[in-house]
Amino acid sequence: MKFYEYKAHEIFRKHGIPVPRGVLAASGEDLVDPPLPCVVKAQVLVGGRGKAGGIKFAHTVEEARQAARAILGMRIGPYTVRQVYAQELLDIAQELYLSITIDRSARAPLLMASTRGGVEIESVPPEHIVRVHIPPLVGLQPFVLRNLAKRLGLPREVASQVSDIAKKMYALFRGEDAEVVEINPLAVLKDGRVVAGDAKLVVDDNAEYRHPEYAKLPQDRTPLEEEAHDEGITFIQLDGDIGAIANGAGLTMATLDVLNLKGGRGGTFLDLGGTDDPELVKRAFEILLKANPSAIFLNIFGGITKADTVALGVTEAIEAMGADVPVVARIKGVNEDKAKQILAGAGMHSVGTIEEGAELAVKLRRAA
Amino acid sequence: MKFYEYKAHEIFRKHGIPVPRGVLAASGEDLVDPPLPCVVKAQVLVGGRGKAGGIKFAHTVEEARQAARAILGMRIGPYTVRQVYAQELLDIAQELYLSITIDRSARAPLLMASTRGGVEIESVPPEHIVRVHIPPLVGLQPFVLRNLAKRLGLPREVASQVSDIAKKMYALFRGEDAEVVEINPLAVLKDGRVVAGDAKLVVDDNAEYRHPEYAKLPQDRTPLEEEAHDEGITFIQLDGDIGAIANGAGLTMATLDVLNLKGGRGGTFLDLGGTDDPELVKRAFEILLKANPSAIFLNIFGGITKADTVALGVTEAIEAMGADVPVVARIKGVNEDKAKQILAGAGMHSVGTIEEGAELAVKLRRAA
Amino acid sequence: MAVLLDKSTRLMVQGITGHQGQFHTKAMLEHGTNVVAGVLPGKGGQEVHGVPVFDSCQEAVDVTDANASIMFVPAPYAKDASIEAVESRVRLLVIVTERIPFHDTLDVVTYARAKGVQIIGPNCPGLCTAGVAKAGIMPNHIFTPGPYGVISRSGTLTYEIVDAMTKAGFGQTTCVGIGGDPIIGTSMVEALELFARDPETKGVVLVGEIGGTAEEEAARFAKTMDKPVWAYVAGQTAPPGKRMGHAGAIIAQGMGTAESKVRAFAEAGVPVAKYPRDIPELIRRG
Amino acid sequence: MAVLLDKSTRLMVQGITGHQGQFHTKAMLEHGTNVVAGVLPGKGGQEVHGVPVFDSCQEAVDVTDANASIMFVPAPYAKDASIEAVESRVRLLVIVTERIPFHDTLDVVTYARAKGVQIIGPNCPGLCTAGVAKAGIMPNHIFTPGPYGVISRSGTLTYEIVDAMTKAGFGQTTCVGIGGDPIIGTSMVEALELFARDPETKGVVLVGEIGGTAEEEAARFAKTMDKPVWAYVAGQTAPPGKRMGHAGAIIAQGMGTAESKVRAFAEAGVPVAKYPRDIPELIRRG
Repeated sequence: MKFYEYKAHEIFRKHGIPVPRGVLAASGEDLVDPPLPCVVKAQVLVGGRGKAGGIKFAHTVEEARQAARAILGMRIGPYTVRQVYAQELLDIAQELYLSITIDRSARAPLLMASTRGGVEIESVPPEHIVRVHIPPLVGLQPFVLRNLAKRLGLPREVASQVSDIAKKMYALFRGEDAEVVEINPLAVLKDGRVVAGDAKLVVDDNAEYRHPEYAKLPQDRTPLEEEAHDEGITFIQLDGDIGAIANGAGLTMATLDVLNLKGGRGGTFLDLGGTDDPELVKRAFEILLKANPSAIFLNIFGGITKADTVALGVTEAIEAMGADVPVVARIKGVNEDKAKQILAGAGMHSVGTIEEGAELAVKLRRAA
Repeated sequence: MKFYEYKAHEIFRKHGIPVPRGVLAASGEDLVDPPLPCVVKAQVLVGGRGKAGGIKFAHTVEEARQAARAILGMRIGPYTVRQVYAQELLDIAQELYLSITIDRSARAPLLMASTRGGVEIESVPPEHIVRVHIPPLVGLQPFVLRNLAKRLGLPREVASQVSDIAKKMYALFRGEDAEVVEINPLAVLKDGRVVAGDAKLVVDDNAEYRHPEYAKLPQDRTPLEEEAHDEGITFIQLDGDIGAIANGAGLTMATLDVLNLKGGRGGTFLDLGGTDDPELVKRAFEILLKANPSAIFLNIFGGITKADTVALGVTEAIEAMGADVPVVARIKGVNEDKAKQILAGAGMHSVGTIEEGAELAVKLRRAA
Repeated sequence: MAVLLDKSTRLMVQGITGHQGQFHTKAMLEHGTNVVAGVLPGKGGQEVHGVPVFDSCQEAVDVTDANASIMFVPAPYAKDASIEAVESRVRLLVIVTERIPFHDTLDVVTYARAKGVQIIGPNCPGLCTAGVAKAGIMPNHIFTPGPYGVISRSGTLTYEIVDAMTKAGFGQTTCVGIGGDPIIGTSMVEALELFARDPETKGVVLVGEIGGTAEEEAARFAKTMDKPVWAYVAGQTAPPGKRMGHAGAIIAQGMGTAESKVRAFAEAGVPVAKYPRDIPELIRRG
Repeated sequence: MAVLLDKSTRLMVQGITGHQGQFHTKAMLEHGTNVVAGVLPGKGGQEVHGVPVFDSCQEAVDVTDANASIMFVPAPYAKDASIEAVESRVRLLVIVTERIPFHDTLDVVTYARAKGVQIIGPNCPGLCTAGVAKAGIMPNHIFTPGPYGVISRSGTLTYEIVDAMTKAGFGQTTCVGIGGDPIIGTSMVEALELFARDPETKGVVLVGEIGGTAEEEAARFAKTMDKPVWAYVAGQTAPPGKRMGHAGAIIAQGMGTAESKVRAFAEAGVPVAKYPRDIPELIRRG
């Protein structure tokens, strides 16, 4: 789960991490009493706001309102800006970087920091990034902060504030089931205070059940993805036109790869997982059809999944929607032959391998 | 650190564990408004209060005061009763047992429970005691409580209260640096509530620095032991008459063993540890002399410890106190010869082995 | 011999009375697995396909001497059930459950290491030592005994590849589904180390995917092995920033791309299949 | 060979600039130990007896390839320093510090196991492989190389016994001071297992004391060994309920008595010395 900046700030504040004052607005008029001077920022879930013109400065209420009006309604990436956040302009002396993520190989949280904040961390040379692991289960020990402070080489007063913020970030990381907590820039102000200039937070989707308050927050999903998510279906919309549906994440990825390698362009990642519930298969297909694919390639390698039940769901969905999209199916597994019959009865094409299926789907796709 | 019952109750209460209402009193008159009916209990740090007459029942304020007067001033073991605790009498349907201690071999906290509470747990047959470890670092998981409940075979309503209490006990065990948390009996009342009928708490002495509020509480130490404790000297008074002083816990124990095997009776366990600070040695000896030993056996096997510095402290203390107790010394280590000279100069006996020293100390001891 | 799973494995099934648990218990028994116990709190005393069910892992182990466990327990209860298994002194724990919060997995994996318990998964199809025993959910019929190990981050894609191997006559020692989550108990390189030491295994097939650096680490290790390794990497055409079904399958901050993995394999002399079913052809070439 | 400590040990000293740290660094160097680094936050760049001091364990290990550490750090900071050592990837950590809260030790010991780090102590005199290397505080002069292992819960009492062995001509492989706390990183039986596997060690002396059941467990294991074991137990005349100096030396609830330990040794055929300096005589009898 990703969070709008203002929401991330709110959660940071809850954990005692200093963030600038700010107000949220859905219209210029909403900005009655913004902190001044301020920076008015588009609230979108993608990066690159600055370049797109989604960040503006204001010294008066009227300027702030103008900025808000200019930004609201703007398109940034796939999103239309619906809200802006007017945030106290900080008087920054130095920009640092601080984050906690997960290091898969080390199986431990990773604390990263740099005195070269304010830019994308990927663009900072590795020798200017301090990386220290946080021991799992025992948690953040003083030595981690000691090493961080020493290697950053910050003055004592700044270092102690950074340590305090790092400690609170780790509490947030654990307490909120975060995948990423990032402050960039972590601003050292001219008056000596250290404040989170920006706040990035990504929470583990799998921990949604522990944070029902987050479940309702808007995510960077397309409307169709949102619909699928609500039904518990793993569905991602991609740039291409051929609908790919398979069972299992790896096989779905491989199916898309083969489609693309055969000259097609995969337009959906739809993973049925282990399900053969005909109702769910039907719903998944309905969502897929709404994406208006030029062809559909269904690739099932069944373990438990019953191929015939899947086939039934598919044919029912196509029939119910009255869709005339070409469907190529490659089904292996339980009741394979029965599935082929059902599909053939509905005018669909059965093939033996992924490659054949991909080739046929590419060949049969309708013109856009 | 051990705790008087009333103090343990207070700490249990802090952690949300249900305990009976009660009031503390240092005189009969103090008992203005005791819960009624009540049980008036001597506050001492040893077991066996009941047998000694230190527990009495009362149905009226006057009875409670009489009970208090009868108990106050009583001697129980080495202690004079200075306070009583008048505690709400519980209407008990069943007595359970619940404790958390540390299992050295398993290197894990051990949760023990029994449906045969109210008696010393050592007297309960092992097959009636449920033992479940609590995984360190990850802490008390639901399965531990599930297994506990199942194996105790309690009705659901009781089981859920016991589980809740066990959870809070573990929080107390960790949070208070406890060695032992024990509730015996854990009382199932006739009205269905589960309440800690008694509360035993022992906190790790080594964690005193984390709990300065406990450091001031009275402990089961003799006045001399208390004096030594305040100076950071490891000193235990025993039943015998010969003062044993050595460096290192194991060697001090062995020294006492040899004294006892040679027909003597060790009267003190005084461990100098690694110190050779002459001031501290002198203070240790002064405390030892206050115990009025019939002879003193000093046994030092020096690693870092400087034997001559120790000898100097010893002779100074003896001189300052004007004591004429026979001192037998066996010193190995740094500056051994110099130490012997110093001791000989002060009329003390030097020997080569523990056995020789012990024999000589037994021979030279003054009549009691 | 094979790895992790053999005739001496005495398997316990946590969550045996559920739909998945029952189904796979039957399938594992059919594969010849010595399934000795099932666990589900409150269902002690029942039987599932002749396997006795216990209320707790400890009871199951005490009575049946189970030394391994496979877990079908919903994600919110998975941490509890995993620690319970670890404490019951099994040596191996296969966690099939998907969608476990990774902070929970982190705790479980760390604690299991402290107790010397090997964890496979979570979010994995488990283990199969062909024709000997299965602690997993793969279809039995795709396996045939032979000298090749398989390590995979994926489920059905592995079936696809194992099926192709079997049809081409390349049988398997053990197939290890390590799982698709960012934090897993046994990494690709750790599984590869096991195969490197296994005298029965003559070569290893790696089924990787985008996300993380597991393939790069495995490639570095493969270079030091005296057995051939072949690989397939799923997600070669996946767009960055999208989580492709598996929690671990994401290209983030330029990390975890298929190109990086394919390059690492190339540098280590590990042939990479273009299509999944090309793996047998690569093995044939040696 | 010996156990735990040999010529390949590259030792780091945590808390090297303190009084104890400096003194014992010198003594360890004099014993031939390869002391490669010291650590004390804020003192990086200094030297102690020619040993370079670093601000953190990680720096020390990165620069010097230290693979073991000995810790002289006050109890309130011991957990932090121990976890720091474990994270720095040393394989062995000797904790000399006494009076560490046992809840801290429990965390440290559990985490160290997860990371595969062997902990000796806390509250222990450390290790000495006679004439080869020392990671401890025992006096150098009492040791002489020979074929006998020593395991002890005590400090000075061990010196007493090792001294007697040396004087009687019974030299030592390694002396392992496991420590006097209730929770320790390496138990008596675990140390005994190491000696059982060490080809250079021909017999083992155990120095036990009252409290706990370490001696009983060691006795049971000794029965399975094909090397002789001899024992001494301190506290044979100690009264119950009193904590005899060591945090772990207490007879509580009838547990941990000297009688129980002596009986266990007798049952295992392990001769028990009446007086500490009787150990050489027992060895002589074989």
